[in-house]
Amino acid sequence: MLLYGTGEFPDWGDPYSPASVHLSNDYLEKAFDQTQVPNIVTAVLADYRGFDTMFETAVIFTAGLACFLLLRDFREKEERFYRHTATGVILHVKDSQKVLLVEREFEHMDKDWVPSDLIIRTVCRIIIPFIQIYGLYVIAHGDFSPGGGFQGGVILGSSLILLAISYNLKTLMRRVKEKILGIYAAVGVLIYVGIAVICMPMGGNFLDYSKLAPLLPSDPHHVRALGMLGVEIGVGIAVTAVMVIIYVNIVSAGRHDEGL
Amino acid sequence: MDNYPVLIVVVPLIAALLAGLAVWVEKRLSYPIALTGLALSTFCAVKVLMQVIATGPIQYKIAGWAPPMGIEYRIDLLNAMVLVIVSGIACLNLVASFESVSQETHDRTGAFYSIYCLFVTGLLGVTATGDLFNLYVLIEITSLSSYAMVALGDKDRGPLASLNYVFIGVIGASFYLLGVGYLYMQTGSLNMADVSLILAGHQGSSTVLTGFILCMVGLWIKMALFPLHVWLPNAYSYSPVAFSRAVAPLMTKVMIYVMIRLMITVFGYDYIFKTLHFSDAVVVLASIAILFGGVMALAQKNLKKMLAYIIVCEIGYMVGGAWMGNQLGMTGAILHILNDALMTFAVFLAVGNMVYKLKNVDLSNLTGIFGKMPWTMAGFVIAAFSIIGVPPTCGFFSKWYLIMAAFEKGAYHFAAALIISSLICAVLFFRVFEICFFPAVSPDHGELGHGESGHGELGHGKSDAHSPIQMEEAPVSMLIVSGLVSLSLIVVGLFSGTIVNTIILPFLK
Amino acid sequence: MTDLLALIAAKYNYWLYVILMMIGLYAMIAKNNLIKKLVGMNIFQTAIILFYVSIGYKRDATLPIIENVHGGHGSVIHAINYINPLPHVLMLTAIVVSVATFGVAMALAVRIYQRYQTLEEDELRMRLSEK
Amino acid sequence: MYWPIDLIVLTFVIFCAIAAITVKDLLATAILFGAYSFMMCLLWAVMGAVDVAFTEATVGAGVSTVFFVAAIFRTSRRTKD
Repeated sequence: MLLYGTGEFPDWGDPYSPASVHLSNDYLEKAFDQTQVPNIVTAVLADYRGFDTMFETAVIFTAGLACFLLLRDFREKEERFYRHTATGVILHVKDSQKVLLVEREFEHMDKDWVPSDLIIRTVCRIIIPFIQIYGLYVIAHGDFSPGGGFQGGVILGSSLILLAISYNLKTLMRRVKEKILGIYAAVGVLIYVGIAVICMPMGGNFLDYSKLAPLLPSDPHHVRALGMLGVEIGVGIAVTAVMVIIYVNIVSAGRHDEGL
Repeated sequence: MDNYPVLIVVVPLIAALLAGLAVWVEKRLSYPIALTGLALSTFCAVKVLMQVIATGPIQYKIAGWAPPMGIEYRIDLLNAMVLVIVSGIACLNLVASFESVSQETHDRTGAFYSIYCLFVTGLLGVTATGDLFNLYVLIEITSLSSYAMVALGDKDRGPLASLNYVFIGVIGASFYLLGVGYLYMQTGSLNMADVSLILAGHQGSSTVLTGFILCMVGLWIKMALFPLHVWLPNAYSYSPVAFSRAVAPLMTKVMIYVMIRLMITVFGYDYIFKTLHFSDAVVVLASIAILFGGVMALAQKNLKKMLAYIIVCEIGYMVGGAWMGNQLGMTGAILHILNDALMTFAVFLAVGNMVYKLKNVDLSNLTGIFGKMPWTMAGFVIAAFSIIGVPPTCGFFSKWYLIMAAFEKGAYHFAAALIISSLICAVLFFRVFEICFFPAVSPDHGELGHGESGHGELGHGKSDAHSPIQMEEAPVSMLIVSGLVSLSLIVVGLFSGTIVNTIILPFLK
Repeated sequence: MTDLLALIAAKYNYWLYVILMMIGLYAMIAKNNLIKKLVGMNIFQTAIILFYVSIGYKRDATLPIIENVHGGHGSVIHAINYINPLPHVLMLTAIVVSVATFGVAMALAVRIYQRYQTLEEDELRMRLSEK
Repeated sequence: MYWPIDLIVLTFVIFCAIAAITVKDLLATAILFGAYSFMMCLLWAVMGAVDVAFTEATVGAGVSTVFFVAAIFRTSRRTKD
């Protein structure tokens, strides 16, 4: 039946097929003038169809919340965890010693545990900051090149996951508290919704960035682009937090103590 | 303020986010935040309904872009009615579920409220939107949150039921998305009004036909029409009560609304009933669904599961009515969305009260409950009468329209199925009444043994503790909501003529 | 015969999407392991994304990012030179939705495994009927 | 678009898809699935959907695979089909 429908498809790549003529030309020809954003995909994503993207972020938030709700298991909070936080007072100075301490305690907790390689660890420690900078770049530069809040958020999230994989889960959870993650996930989406809602008392419709002009210290011509940037940052924060939440909950089956 | 249409959807979203924040800051705040959000949303919905009745359809351009480029909300009478139903029922349910949520989800109540608000946001957004793709995104929000909540229910079977629901739900949503893709390919637009304008010139195209069938199949999976219903009974009966009370009346009805919206607004009567020739087949399918739902309901031992099969049966009513192809049928189907939402809600409220007290609603466990929970059972009886279709209650009127439509069309099998299923429902509910009315025969509880062994033992101990008959009512908030909704069944029944004349007939014109 | 070949050659992307979708659907229906089913689900979703991206493609057109942003301000943008951006936007959303679903489904799988110590469907059914 | 490359990528996509659902080791499934996503991403990049390709590279080949491995770590590698 699917193939039956294929029979009348316009040829692949036909520039005059209805799909590429009706609406897309409007987007292509007007988007830059109206929004000052050269990447039309971002322009359409965050402005013309910004409402979709808002709910897309809500979907992500839902997923994080769902994973938390399904797997999080508060029962077995071990005292070990506190001991770790106690050792982690000094940062960066005695890094190797701190790691050694963690390792010794880990061996009796987790029977699948394998000593991790020094090379992997060092390399990861060096590249993680670069990955994070790249993630930030992708978020901020989404207007001009491929990328945007979502991709950048995923990159940031995966840099944190890499930290968990190369060291261990506790190292990650010590640096990024669960509470912080939960709050960031909600705040990220709230930034998006907040920007959208502020447009209403300013006299516009929901999400109408152009009405933000009086609030922003810049050329009113660029105000839509700035609005999109704000929104992308919100998306980035939410996605980063949610990716880590999902990973942490799955890998430790909700205990947040041991895991890959 | 002309921002009401979007506020209906956005306020619950903000409430969900704030409730999600409150999980980490101050747990007790989640419930009031969620309640306020839903109440505000109901207020906006009522405002919008009144405005629509007064001045005709409202169009709201999101982000200020003109429709085919931006997303628009277009609220007409049908939308506005469904919005009021959804937000009202969601809000009332939240009022009733404070106790049962803290009983069932322990340390995670805050997250539960947050995800509940997201669920409602999704349903409201699906109803309000005028954009095909936006609809898909919102359907996904709804489904994701319901996957999570189904899994929270029964410790043993909840996750498995939920995972099966995920598979089938994803197939359904993907079919819908694919159908939208076919339409987009033919028209180049995603706005419903715009698409329907362009489609008028492509009546015979096979791409449009495929797109139409894919959309419909996707929605049928989501609403659990007969051969595609397998996920529904398990998912509904293993979920926590607070959630099944919301999902049972709302989810399927909203999907039926979407189907009617696509049929009327996007494809149009002419295309469906004149160009295509399978509307009769769909009516036959609906008749089978009705009979099958009824028969399966008879075979169930658990009250919740029995009601889940009755939902399968009710879906048959509405699909059949909508595909009948005449005005009476459509009127009946739309009126039945309202009525069925209310009566399913009423009956699930009563069941929720029972679950709160008894934990386990196998039929064998319900003996003598009339004496213990008279108010709950009064609500249950009214709701049951409405489902059977006894005249003063609202269930009667929509069935009347549906039967008239079937006779007008000459679809006697559908009329027969309707009548038979009403009889089956009557038998079913009187059996339940009988069990509930008479107290357990003797202290030895010999008749409890034939329940499912594990559950039976549990129920056994429970009813032993309460064997002297005494009032064991559910909390007052639950009772008040239950009474209110049961009352509304009769009120809506008495005013159904008004509803049809002010809302449904002007819409169908 | 040549007609058919021409048809396939002109639309091979659509054929590919149908094939992938069937693979995904087959895995979801016929496989016994829940994680395999999840893979099938993901393949199914990617097939649909492929379909949308194929709709958007235009021959001899470039990426939907406007060139010469700063220099050529007065120049007219010809839509025919750029690929249709709308399907890309839709698919970004769809990918996000699919990864969200995937995450939740994985969480469910872990829950099921915790409870039953297996992910094979027939064994699960056996455990359920034992009770 | 240079057609031999295209053909190779297409073949790989289908090959990876079939392999991912047939191998009997779930960890191998995870890796093959990552490869499948990556091939898909190449295909989309060729078709000019750079944003989609970028997302698929980060999500499909990156994070999904990690979730996958995490879930397998918590469950089991063994499967009967």
